[in-house]
Amino acid sequence: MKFGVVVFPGSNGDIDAYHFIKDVLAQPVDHIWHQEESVAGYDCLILPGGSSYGDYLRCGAIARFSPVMKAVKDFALRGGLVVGIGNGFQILVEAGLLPGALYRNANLQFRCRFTYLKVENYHTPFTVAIEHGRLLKIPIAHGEGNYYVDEDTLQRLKAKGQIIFRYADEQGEITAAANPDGSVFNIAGVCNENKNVLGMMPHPERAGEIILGSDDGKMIFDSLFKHWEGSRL
Amino acid sequence: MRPEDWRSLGLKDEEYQMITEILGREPNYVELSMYSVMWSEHCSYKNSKEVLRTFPTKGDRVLQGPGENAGIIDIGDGLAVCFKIESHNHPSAIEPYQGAATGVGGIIRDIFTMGARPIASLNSLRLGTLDDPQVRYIFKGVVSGIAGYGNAIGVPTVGGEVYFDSSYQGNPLVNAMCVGLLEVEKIKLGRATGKGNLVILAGARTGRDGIHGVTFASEELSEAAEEKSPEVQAGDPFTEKLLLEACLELINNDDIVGIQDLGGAGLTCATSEMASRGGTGMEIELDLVPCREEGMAAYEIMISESQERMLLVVTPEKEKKVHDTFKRWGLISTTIGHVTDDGILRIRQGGKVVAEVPARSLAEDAPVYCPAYQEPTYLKTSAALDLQTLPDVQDANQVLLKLVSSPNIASKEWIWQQYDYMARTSTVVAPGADAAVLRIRGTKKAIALSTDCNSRYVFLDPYNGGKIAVAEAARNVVCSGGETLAITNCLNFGSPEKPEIFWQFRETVRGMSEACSAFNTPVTGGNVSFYNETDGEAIYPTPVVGMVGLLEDVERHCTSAFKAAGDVVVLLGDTFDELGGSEYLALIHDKVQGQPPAIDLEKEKALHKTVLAAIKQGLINSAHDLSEGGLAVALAECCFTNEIGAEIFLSKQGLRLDSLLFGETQSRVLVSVAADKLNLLLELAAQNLVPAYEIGQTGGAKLQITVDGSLQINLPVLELKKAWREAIPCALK
Amino acid sequence: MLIAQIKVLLKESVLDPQGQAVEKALGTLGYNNIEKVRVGKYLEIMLAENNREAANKQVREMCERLLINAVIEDYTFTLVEV
Amino acid sequence: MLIAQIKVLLKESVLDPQGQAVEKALGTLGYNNIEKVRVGKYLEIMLAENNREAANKQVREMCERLLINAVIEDYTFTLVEV
Ligand SMILES: Nc1ncnc2c1ncn2[C@@H]1O[C@H](COP(=O)(O)OP(=O)(O)O)[C@@H](O)[C@H]1O
Ligand SMILES: [Mg+2]
Repeated sequence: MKFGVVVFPGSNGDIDAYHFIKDVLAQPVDHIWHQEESVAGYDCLILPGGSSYGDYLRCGAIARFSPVMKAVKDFALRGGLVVGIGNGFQILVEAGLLPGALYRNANLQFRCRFTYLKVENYHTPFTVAIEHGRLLKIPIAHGEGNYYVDEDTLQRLKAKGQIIFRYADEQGEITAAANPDGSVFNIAGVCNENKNVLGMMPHPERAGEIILGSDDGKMIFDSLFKHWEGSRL
Repeated sequence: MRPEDWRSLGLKDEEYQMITEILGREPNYVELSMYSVMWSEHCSYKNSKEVLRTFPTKGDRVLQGPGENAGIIDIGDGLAVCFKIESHNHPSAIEPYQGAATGVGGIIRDIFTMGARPIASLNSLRLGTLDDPQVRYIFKGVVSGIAGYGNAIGVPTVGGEVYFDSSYQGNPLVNAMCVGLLEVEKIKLGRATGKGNLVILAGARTGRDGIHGVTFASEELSEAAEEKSPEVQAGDPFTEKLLLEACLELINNDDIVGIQDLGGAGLTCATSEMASRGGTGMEIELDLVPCREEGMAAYEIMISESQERMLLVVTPEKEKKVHDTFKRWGLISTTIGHVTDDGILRIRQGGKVVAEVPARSLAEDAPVYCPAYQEPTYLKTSAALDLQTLPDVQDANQVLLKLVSSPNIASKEWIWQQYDYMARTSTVVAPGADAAVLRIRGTKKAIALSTDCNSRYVFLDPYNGGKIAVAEAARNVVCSGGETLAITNCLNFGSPEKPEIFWQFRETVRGMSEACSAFNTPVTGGNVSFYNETDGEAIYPTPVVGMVGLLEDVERHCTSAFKAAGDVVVLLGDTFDELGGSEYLALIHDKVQGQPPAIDLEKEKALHKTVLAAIKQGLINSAHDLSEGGLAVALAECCFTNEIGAEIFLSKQGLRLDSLLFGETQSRVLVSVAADKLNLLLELAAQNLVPAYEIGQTGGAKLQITVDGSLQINLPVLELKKAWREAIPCALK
Repeated sequence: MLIAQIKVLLKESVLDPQGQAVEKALGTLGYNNIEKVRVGKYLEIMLAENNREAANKQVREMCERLLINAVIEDYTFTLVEV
Repeated sequence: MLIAQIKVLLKESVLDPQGQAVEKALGTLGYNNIEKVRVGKYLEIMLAENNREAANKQVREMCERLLINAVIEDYTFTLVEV
């Protein structure tokens, strides 16, 4: 499965995503410069974490106008798999590829720590290989991950199974204390209606090896492989 | 020129005389400004140079010692680690967020200037006490500034330290350390060589930042200066990230001859230092410098401290490629001059030469002073501590709870959870441990990093305190499984013009040097910050040590947390009646007095050897050094992470109870070991002549400490942990 | 030349944690007549444009395309001549 | 009741990286008449106070004590009745 990691000016999670795919998942991967106008040849695009355009104005607000984003949009609309992580999620939201908005953490501070994610929908390309009931231990590192949708949109997201991950405590309970940033409904990750575009604030690429504290992030990619193999049959 | 002119720029009469001798004429205002910044203490180290020379700086692994932008040590496999610490104290006092942020940005530039990719940051903070709202404001601002810059640029902040003491009430310390990784062959130096090579300025535009600062309160200018209030530097991590990538790309492709960042003293410093190191001169055309504001005077452009700028020397053939690279990264770069062979720094503006001085005279020929020194009188009274008059502990539980809630000992999670310490996915041991451990991708190796300094000890005994600062940093690295390699340091003191302060300075350096020699950890660079005073009252002398260690095998790293119930707890090292300068004495008895604990460097080395061998051989499950709060606090800290208690049995053996539980005797480490490996550990300790005491067992939900048959401490781990974790957040509410 | 002065606030329906924090801090400082605080963004954009109508249209467009996120933010602006 | 509308900007001489980034972005979007962009903060503070003079004094005091850092920021405000 061939991955492309998009590099925006200021991106820094691109290095981690690249390393994770290449060395941990042992899959082919390229960096894609933000000025590229084509993303042809890739099976999955990663929009990485970390401060595109310095997070100025609003996180993701400026990056979404990069030339590459038109190609990303077309790719997504044609059903291509796209994963936005952290800043990548913010870019997808700003670009309108995912619903809602992400703004300042309710505690007004940047937060870096492990979180526990409850999977809400196992029938997506990002979750099919995850054992039911299994919590994923994956870290966050963001200052603006407070996910907002209005009540109507929330109901629609629920109805359509677009909520993918929610912040839980270590026992799997969805609690206010487990919510690191104030996100509505403890939402940590959502996908589009078509289920081919995922945005999540936690960083699966940082949870790829036990020596880093967890390798649960691999399960999301195992799902992608399973889905992709299936779709090729 | 009138005396007011140079005096208001901070130059002494004899210094002005020296300048006229160097030039063979009177300097003009631009030249005078350039000398004033380059000959300031900050740039020239004129008061500290002689003393700093006594640091050991050589070693098998040292690839670059003091003198360049940062030190470099060899870690094998063709790789090297580049590191340095620097202060940003005064800017952080005025504007905590931007002051701290630009401190981080500045030290990151020092690292990539050398061709290294920054891989980790640490910070060492000293603040007044948290009951003061101004201190809380500064603390919050400084932490978010460090986070704001470091997180955005993607360099993980993996460790540091913070102490709160009223000695820092009006003069906080913000020291930032950065560590980079590079291939040995790719080391770049800040040298301008090759007549006819071009000088390129890249990055941010030049503004009036940092001009109307302390050195620039000239009398005639003061009216104008009042209208333009003093300019604070603001950081732009986005531009720095682009600059970092562009410069590393150029260095990797071997496209440049020399490179240096612009920091203090801005363009004056970068041009004169590069030319001086290269034995060359430079001609610079100020009309070509991209400015942020219109009508900037020559002296303003020459001494502006605008951030996120780099100066490069390139051959004419590479000029276009270099500009193209910066352009691709969205940055401005401009050829502003060329290298000459006459040793003169010649500055032009509007078609006229506005300054013409020997480059070397700016960078190297500042006067060197040997300030007077004298043993401080306070030492006569502070040393006297009569333990007889001090009541021993009545309720050890209460004391322990109080100690773990002291902001100096309490969990620093409030700080580091705001730092992206996981970026670059190499952080194997995160903040909260004795030292941070980072794996080196592509190898089995890892590096261990720690910053340390107990300034109370240094205040009470600069010589021993200096030794202890190095020893503690080393001990922290060792407890993580790292072999100590080298240090950088930031010497924060009061005014060197006061004999008592300069005595502190000399004694501290003497102690540090001895320790560095003993541990074979040379000093590869550092920074001196003098004049840390408010209303004539100096801070505690604070020599922050940044230690770098190496682990050959990342899998063999160690942390302080108890790992399993049923392990044997062993205390390595002897305990004495040493309460002087302790946190216990300050917190419970409100005294900063006495002799700090003694330190025997040979014993310390034997301890390091033992702990390292035990970790390498896989004998022990945890290791934690004893520092503030002594044995009881160290035990509690070992319990927290995995919420595993311990049952401990001690014997006073003639000691006071408070010394036994809370004294801060040096050269002690607490380890836990599986029962079947206990004998091996004890043998190892015996071989190295390190005293080892089996003091109890891990397990249960409580920390219980029995002393000579009487249960002195009996507290649920969760209760202790809660007090420890919530202390700083509560103090900030 | 016209300067667009743009004020951006979170929508009433979106929780404003910064506003709340400032409100609390002002209370702590002893100001007890604070009913509500909202914290947002302020932008000044200098335009080489003298036609107010054209400028009006342009500023609205820039806001909607880039400067604000309509899911969570509202904005108002005024044009000032310089 | 009065609402204080407070506009905060970085001083002219202090680097405004956000303003620069937005300026550049607007250029990329094709707006070529943008001379300068500055990005700052906007606060609305609702006061249970009807005396304009008292409110004026209070707002100025709050700005200087808490809301802005005079070393790098400038502010202006207006009071609006509600
Ligand atoms: N300012 C800071 N920034 C980052 N980490 C910090 C800071 N202060 C303390 N820490 C982290 O908290 C932990 C405990 O610090 P400290 O009590 O100073 O440890 P020690 O006594 O072992 O040196 C360390 O891992 C340290 O890195
Ligand atoms: Mg320690």
